Amino acid sequence: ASGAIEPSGGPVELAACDAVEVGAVTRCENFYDDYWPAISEQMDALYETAKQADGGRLVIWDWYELSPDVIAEFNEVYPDLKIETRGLTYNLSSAIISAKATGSRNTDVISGSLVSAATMTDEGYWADVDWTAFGVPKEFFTIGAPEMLPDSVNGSLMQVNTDKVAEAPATLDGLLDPQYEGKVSVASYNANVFAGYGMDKGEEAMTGLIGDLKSSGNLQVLEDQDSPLSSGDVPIALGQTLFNPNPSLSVSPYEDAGVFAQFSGVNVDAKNPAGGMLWSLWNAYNPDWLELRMTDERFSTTQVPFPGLPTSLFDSATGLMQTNSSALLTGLAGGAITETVDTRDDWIAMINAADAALNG
Amino acid sequence: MTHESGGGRLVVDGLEKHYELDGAEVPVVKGVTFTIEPGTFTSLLGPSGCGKTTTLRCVAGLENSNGGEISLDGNVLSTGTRHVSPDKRDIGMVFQNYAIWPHMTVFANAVFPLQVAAGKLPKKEARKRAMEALELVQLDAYAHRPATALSGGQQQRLALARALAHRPKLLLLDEPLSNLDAKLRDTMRNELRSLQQRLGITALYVTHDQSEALSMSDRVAVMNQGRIVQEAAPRDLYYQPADRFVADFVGRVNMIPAIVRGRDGDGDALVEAFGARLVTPCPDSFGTGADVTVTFRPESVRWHEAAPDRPNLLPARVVRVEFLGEIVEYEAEILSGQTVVGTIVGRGAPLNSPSLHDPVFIELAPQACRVLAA
Amino acid sequence: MTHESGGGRLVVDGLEKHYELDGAEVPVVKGVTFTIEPGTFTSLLGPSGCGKTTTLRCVAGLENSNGGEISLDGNVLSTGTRHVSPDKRDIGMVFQNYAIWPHMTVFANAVFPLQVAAGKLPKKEARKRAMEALELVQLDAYAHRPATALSGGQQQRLALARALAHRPKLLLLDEPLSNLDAKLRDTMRNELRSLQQRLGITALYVTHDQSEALSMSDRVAVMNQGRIVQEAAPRDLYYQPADRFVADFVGRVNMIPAIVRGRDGDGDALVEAFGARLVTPCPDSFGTGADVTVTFRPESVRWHEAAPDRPNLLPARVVRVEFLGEIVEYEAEILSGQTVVGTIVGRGAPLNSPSLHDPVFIELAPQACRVLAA
Amino acid sequence: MKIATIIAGAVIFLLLAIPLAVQVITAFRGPFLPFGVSTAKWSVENFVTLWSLRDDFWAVLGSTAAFVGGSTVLSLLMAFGLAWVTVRTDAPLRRVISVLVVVPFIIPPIVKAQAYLLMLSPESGVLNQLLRLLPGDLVIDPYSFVTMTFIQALTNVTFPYLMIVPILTSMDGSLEESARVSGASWAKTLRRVTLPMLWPGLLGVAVLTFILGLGSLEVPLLFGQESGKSIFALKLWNLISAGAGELPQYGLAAAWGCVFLVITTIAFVIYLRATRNAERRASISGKGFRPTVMKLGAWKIPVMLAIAVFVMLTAVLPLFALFWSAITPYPIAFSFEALVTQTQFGSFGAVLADPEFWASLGRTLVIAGGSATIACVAATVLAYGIARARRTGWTKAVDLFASSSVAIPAVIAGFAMFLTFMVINPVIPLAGTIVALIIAYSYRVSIAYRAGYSATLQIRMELEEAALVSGASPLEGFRRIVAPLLMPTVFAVWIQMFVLGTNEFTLPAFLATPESRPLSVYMYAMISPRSAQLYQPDQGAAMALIFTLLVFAIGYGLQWGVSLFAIGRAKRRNPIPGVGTAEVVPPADPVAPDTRAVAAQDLEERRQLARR
Ligand SMILES: Nc1ncnc2c1ncn2[C@@H]1O[C@H](COP(=O)(O)OP(=O)(O)OP(=O)(O)O)[C@@H](O)[C@H]1O
Ligand SMILES: Nc1ncnc2c1ncn2[C@@H]1O[C@H](COP(=O)(O)OP(=O)(O)OP(=O)(O)O)[C@@H](O)[C@H]1O
Ligand SMILES: [Mg+2]
Ligand SMILES: [Mg+2]
Repeated sequence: ASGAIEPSGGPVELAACDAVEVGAVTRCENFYDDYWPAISEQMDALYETAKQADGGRLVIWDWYELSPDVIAEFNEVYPDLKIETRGLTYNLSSAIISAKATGSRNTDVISGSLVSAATMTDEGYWADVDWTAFGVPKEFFTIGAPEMLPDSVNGSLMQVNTDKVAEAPATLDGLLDPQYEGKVSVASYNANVFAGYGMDKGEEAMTGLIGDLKSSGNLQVLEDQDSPLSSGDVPIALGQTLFNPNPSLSVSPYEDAGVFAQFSGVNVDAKNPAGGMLWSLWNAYNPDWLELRMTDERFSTTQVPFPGLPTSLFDSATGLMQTNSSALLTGLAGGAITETVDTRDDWIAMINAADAALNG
Repeated sequence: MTHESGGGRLVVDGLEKHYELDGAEVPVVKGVTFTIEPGTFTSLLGPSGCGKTTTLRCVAGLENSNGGEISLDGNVLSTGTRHVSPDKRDIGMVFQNYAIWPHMTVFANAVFPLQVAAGKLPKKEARKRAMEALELVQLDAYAHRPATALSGGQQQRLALARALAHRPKLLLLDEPLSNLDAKLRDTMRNELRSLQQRLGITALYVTHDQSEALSMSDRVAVMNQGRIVQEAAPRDLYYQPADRFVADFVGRVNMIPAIVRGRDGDGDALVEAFGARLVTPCPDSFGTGADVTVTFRPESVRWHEAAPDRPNLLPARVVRVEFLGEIVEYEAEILSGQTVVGTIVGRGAPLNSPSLHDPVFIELAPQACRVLAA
Repeated sequence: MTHESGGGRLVVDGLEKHYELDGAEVPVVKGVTFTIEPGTFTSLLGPSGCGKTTTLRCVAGLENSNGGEISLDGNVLSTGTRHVSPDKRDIGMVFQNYAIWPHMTVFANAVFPLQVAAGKLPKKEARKRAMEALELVQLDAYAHRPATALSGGQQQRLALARALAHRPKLLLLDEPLSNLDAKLRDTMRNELRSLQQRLGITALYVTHDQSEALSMSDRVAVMNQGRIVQEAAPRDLYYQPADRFVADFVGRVNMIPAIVRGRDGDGDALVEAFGARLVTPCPDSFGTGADVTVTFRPESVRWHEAAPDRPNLLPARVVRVEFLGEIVEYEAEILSGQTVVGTIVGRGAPLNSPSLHDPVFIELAPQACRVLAA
Repeated sequence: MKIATIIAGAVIFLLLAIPLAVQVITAFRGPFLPFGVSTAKWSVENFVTLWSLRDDFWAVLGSTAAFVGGSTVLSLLMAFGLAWVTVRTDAPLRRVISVLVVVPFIIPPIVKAQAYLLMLSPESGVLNQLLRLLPGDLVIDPYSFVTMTFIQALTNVTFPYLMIVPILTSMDGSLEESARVSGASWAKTLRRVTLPMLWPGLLGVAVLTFILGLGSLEVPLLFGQESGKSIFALKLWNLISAGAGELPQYGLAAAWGCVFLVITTIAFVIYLRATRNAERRASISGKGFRPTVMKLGAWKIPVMLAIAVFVMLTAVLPLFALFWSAITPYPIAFSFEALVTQTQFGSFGAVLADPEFWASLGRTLVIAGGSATIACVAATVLAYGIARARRTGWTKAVDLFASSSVAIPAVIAGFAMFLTFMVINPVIPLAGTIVALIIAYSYRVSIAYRAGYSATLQIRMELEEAALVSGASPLEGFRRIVAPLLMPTVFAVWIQMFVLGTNEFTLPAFLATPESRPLSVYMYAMISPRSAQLYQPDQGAAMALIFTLLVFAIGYGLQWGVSLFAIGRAKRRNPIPGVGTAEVVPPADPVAPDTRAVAAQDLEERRQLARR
């Protein structure tokens, strides 16, 4: 229904992409020079529409709650939109479907990876938006679908407390080494750190590995991996996030780690579709915002901006983001396995198999 | 002090009350009828469970009767079907366990009935009357104490003041003294009675203590199993009990089963009890051969070492002698094996009492005996 | 039945007990000394709060005394510092509120002391003895009921059976009858006393009811404010009270303040009370001019319409007449404004009693008076 | 009066019946939400699925029984011991102990669990560091089933403690004394008389503690990812957290919930039986009642030592772990070196400067206060009506129903409420609002109902009847006599529910949004790495400490204020002209055992008074 939003002044004429392949992703080094001005213009128009829709209210449900700092950054550019946020860890799809079923105000923006948003995709919740008509390079849409705007990637890394462990192994198999007994942790909901291994080596090998890791006592399933990682009690964390300013922590990619592109888009049930588009574009590509994300500790997450953006952006990273993004990009460039529309269901099956092995 | 409650005339006519117990209706009060004249003091006396409290509560309106009529000064308070609610009956009530409101001061307790009354008094007037009621029971000095800081007797007095504060026509009292200890009970008994007389209020008093009923009342109604078995002035009740139940319940009594054998010249009967022959006054309704019970009070029993030449002497053996202070009580076993209780009173009592195991003669003066149906 | 508890000799010597209250030590028992001979029945009589229960609990070992010695048959149970624990004292105790264990049957209650005793009995023997104890109090037929299904009197009997089951040397009783109603109290009093005599057990009985103490005891110790003020046989206590407190507490008494004015030929004193002159026996210790109190019991007061030619006559006016059944009680106001209470007893009582407001003469027979320190 | 009773009854009915009905319906409808989804239809599919998972089911039953049963037994033992020491012995510092026991009750369980986690870390945990100082190679594995059970027991001690104290206080000491003079030693008396006497009451406490344990998610969530994953609460939580590419299995979760409801209902019936028995037994204790105090003598030292260890484990060390976490910039092991070089106190200031802290604190107070008020008012009015009504089948049914929420574990209640608000949202849009939370928290109404019921029974009828014959209408009698007399109980329960409300985590975990979230959830967001950019462990810990202090102050402050007020009221009353004031003498006897129902708070209050 909301596909109705048209680019102001007709579809944008796209420039030619100065392309570099980064693993499965195509990078346009000339993005900010040749694409961004047009996108920016479209965004101004979207802002005007969004202000009128639903009284300027913009509802954003995400897997994580947006921190007030992020909202403040957005409002600095677009002050007249009032953002209402909810973090719905592992329940986002259900909340969106429930809201539609019960008729309550739904989110304007939906987001997730191909896997995590699978239900939303299957139930047809991505509004039919042609992002290329708003100036986004068509090279960005190689992994997902046209209505899904790629905004970032994340993937599985190993975090290491270097006080306790000099260096993390480069493979998951390496974790079987007796020296890591009781030293590796994973969260119960993070079975996907093994899925890449499974996609490469087969399900049996993967479940075997998980079984071995657990039975050897090397791997522990923990709800809170961060405290023991930081204090050194469990010095290696798989798939753990990186918010911890402890200088002893470092991060490294490992072989067969999956990398997952993250998308955002507009909910078919949105009350403020223009606002949804505006948010998605701003969050994914706005250079000032991304620069801040790469440098300001307050905004560091495991997610790294979409690798399709110019190298210069990634070069500007400092601190935690620098470690994190270089590890991820190294992994991606080194052939990390990435999920695509075609392989989505295999991934889902693989993750569930890993989940069963880990938690069953 | 100007406290004129004045009394009302209470008429209870054919009162019936059932309770539901395990699905069945159990009658508890069965056609109780009595009248209390204005300003008099009537006691309901009876053993535990006979329905005294239930009757009183029906009069108060705390229970709805199932039949019969209750009226006060001609105003019908209750029929089997319509009931005036308790707050509109113009009565005062004193409960067995004081029922003093523990969260209030003495004064607040006393002034409460004046504050909630339908035709509300001005604050000042209410305050004045409450203080009057407290003065009446000599609690005015304690007005500002928390009510719980009173002793048992004081609490009972406060309950009385509270019941009188709104100058009701009828005062109901349910065993108000039974929770007090002996000395205090005596004092309160006197206080209560003189207060009632002073105010001229009509009082209905429930008790199972015969000496309380006898000493305080103008009239006593003896209840048994939901019925009134005798209603009379205290002395009549004591000396002319209507039946064995009353005789036994009101004061202590010796009872000997006997058979009427004939009459002597004075119209007194000759009865045979365990072989012995006794002379005793006897209503004409008992003919020769009738099974009767001869009753006599312990205080009218006399004992002798040797038999004097008088009628009604029973040889006996003393089996118990008990010194109770004012009274010495003894028990003597007559030939039939039954025992007779006698008391000796006064300064000389210990000297005049028999010794344990002594053979004695027990004298029952004919005029002290009373013959009742067996 | 073969139940030979037998009694022990209890010696309490200089018992002291303090309680801590708001940080301060409050003495409650202050040097109590008494001896109970084997097989006798002694009562501790005194007003509420005088320390009776505390004394008893010290004997039982439920409180640790702060001084003095307690011994039973020569075994020291307690000194101010060392205390034998209650379970090793060989005593039985009956509590005021029965303290029947509600989660057990009647039998289980009775057999408990036999099961927990140090030298454990064989099961059969314990069972036999428990049943004997229950028989003793006529509860054998109820052995398998839950203890809660007993009436008040039965519970009290069970408490007694339990206290006797292990055949202790000493039986302690703390107001065991005060929760029972009047009729039941009389019955239980007789039962208790005859049982104690039958078993020959030593008994220490705590009560604030003088008639209980007088009727049951071989000896009575009157306590006041933590001290024993008089210890004597019941009759001596009643007729020769040591002081005003005892006279007043044990039985009812009239007290008139007076001044000794001289002696007559018999050695009796002439005292002056409110202008009137009375003749009364008087200990020599009171010299002329001493302030004294003349005491006499209500039952020794006699009244006359006209003054006979006898000493000790006081003109008075009757202010109260109360019919109590067995007794008629009257109150007469003498010239001083003080009132004297008199009682009249027996069948003729109502006829022999004065009428309200009548002027009368009150006679106090000299031998009925007793002079005590003012 | 009658109308008020009916309204109160209706409120309680709505609070309890609708969520349960929604849950049962959900269990019998398709896999997702009960209404509005095209695939939903009536079926027993969820139960079939449940049956197909029966191995899993038995594992859950076994594991839950071991965990909840074990922790219940442990916490009862500890609570009984503590209550015994504070009520029935002459142990020194009893007042202090009874306050310290209450401390863990105030810390939100999720934070408490986190504190235990910090305290128990094998290397860096302060407890394990302490143990390492001792000879022997003692290290506690925080993630073992036994540790988890033990921690659950420790976190739950306060609740049974608060319930056992009045039971012990009100037991007639002469029952034990008569056993002593019958020749039974202390031990025998305890075994043969005291415990059997208290048994029904203790059974009631045990059942309530069990149900409470069944419903609490926190400890299994943090400690049980491996050893405790079959524990019911965590299982339910995982079922409604969707797997990869799937929707949460609400229907299946509801079916699970239904099965466990059957189990708790059985426990609940046991509880009702037990308390009824307890009431009957309590009724025979007569006057002359005085609590006996046991002289500890030589036992004083071991007893105090045991208590010291307990207080260390439940109050001192967890609070220290939180404090350490608050003053370090990121989680590090305690060491003196770190103490010197790493500590910073900025987190406290940051918390106090955080507007979201104040906002969620405000919401917490509103939600906890509002729900406690609703529950207490409705429950008291209904309890009064039922306790005073003639016992018929109908009143018995109402009584049973109003008591029933003690049988509903918080997880189930939270989940059922969540479903309910979703279902009614199109008509009454409450989902995610503070009102929804207030309603949800009020589901604990049965606690207040039971207390109000027994408190009403303790108020002798004569007190009301005296008001009636004094000329007061029934409503006036209730207002002026009953209400003030019930006040102490109601207030005690209110405080208890208020504190429960302030640290409630399970319910808002299902129901809250950032706009309506209470502090416990915000705090958890701060200390859980899962919450991405909100993760600030130092501030979370600081917040927990500040919050604990605050609730402690509010709870005790209110009690103190109320007792002051109660004393003051009699004194402040205007003297009546012409009447000298007689000095106030304390009553000679302790004011009857009537007042004893007023739970532990009453005791607390008297202690407050004594301290003044
Ligand atoms: N609410 C009730 N429901 C059922 N039965 C009752 C109720 N109240 C009283 N009864 C029964 O009614 C009978 C009379 O009770 P009532 O209280 O009037 O006796 P009472 O004469 O006052 O006795 P007491 O001297 O013991 O107070 C008793 O058998 C009692 O058990
Ligand atoms: N545990 C206690 N702590 C402090 N004071 C106490 C304690 N027990 C009793 N007292 C006080 O000691 C005094 C004597 O008490 P005790 O119980 O011995 O009196 P009593 O003679 O048995 O009285 P009663 O006839 O009322 O039972 C009373 O003033 C009482 O208040
Ligand atoms: Mg009665
Ligand atoms: Mg006593």
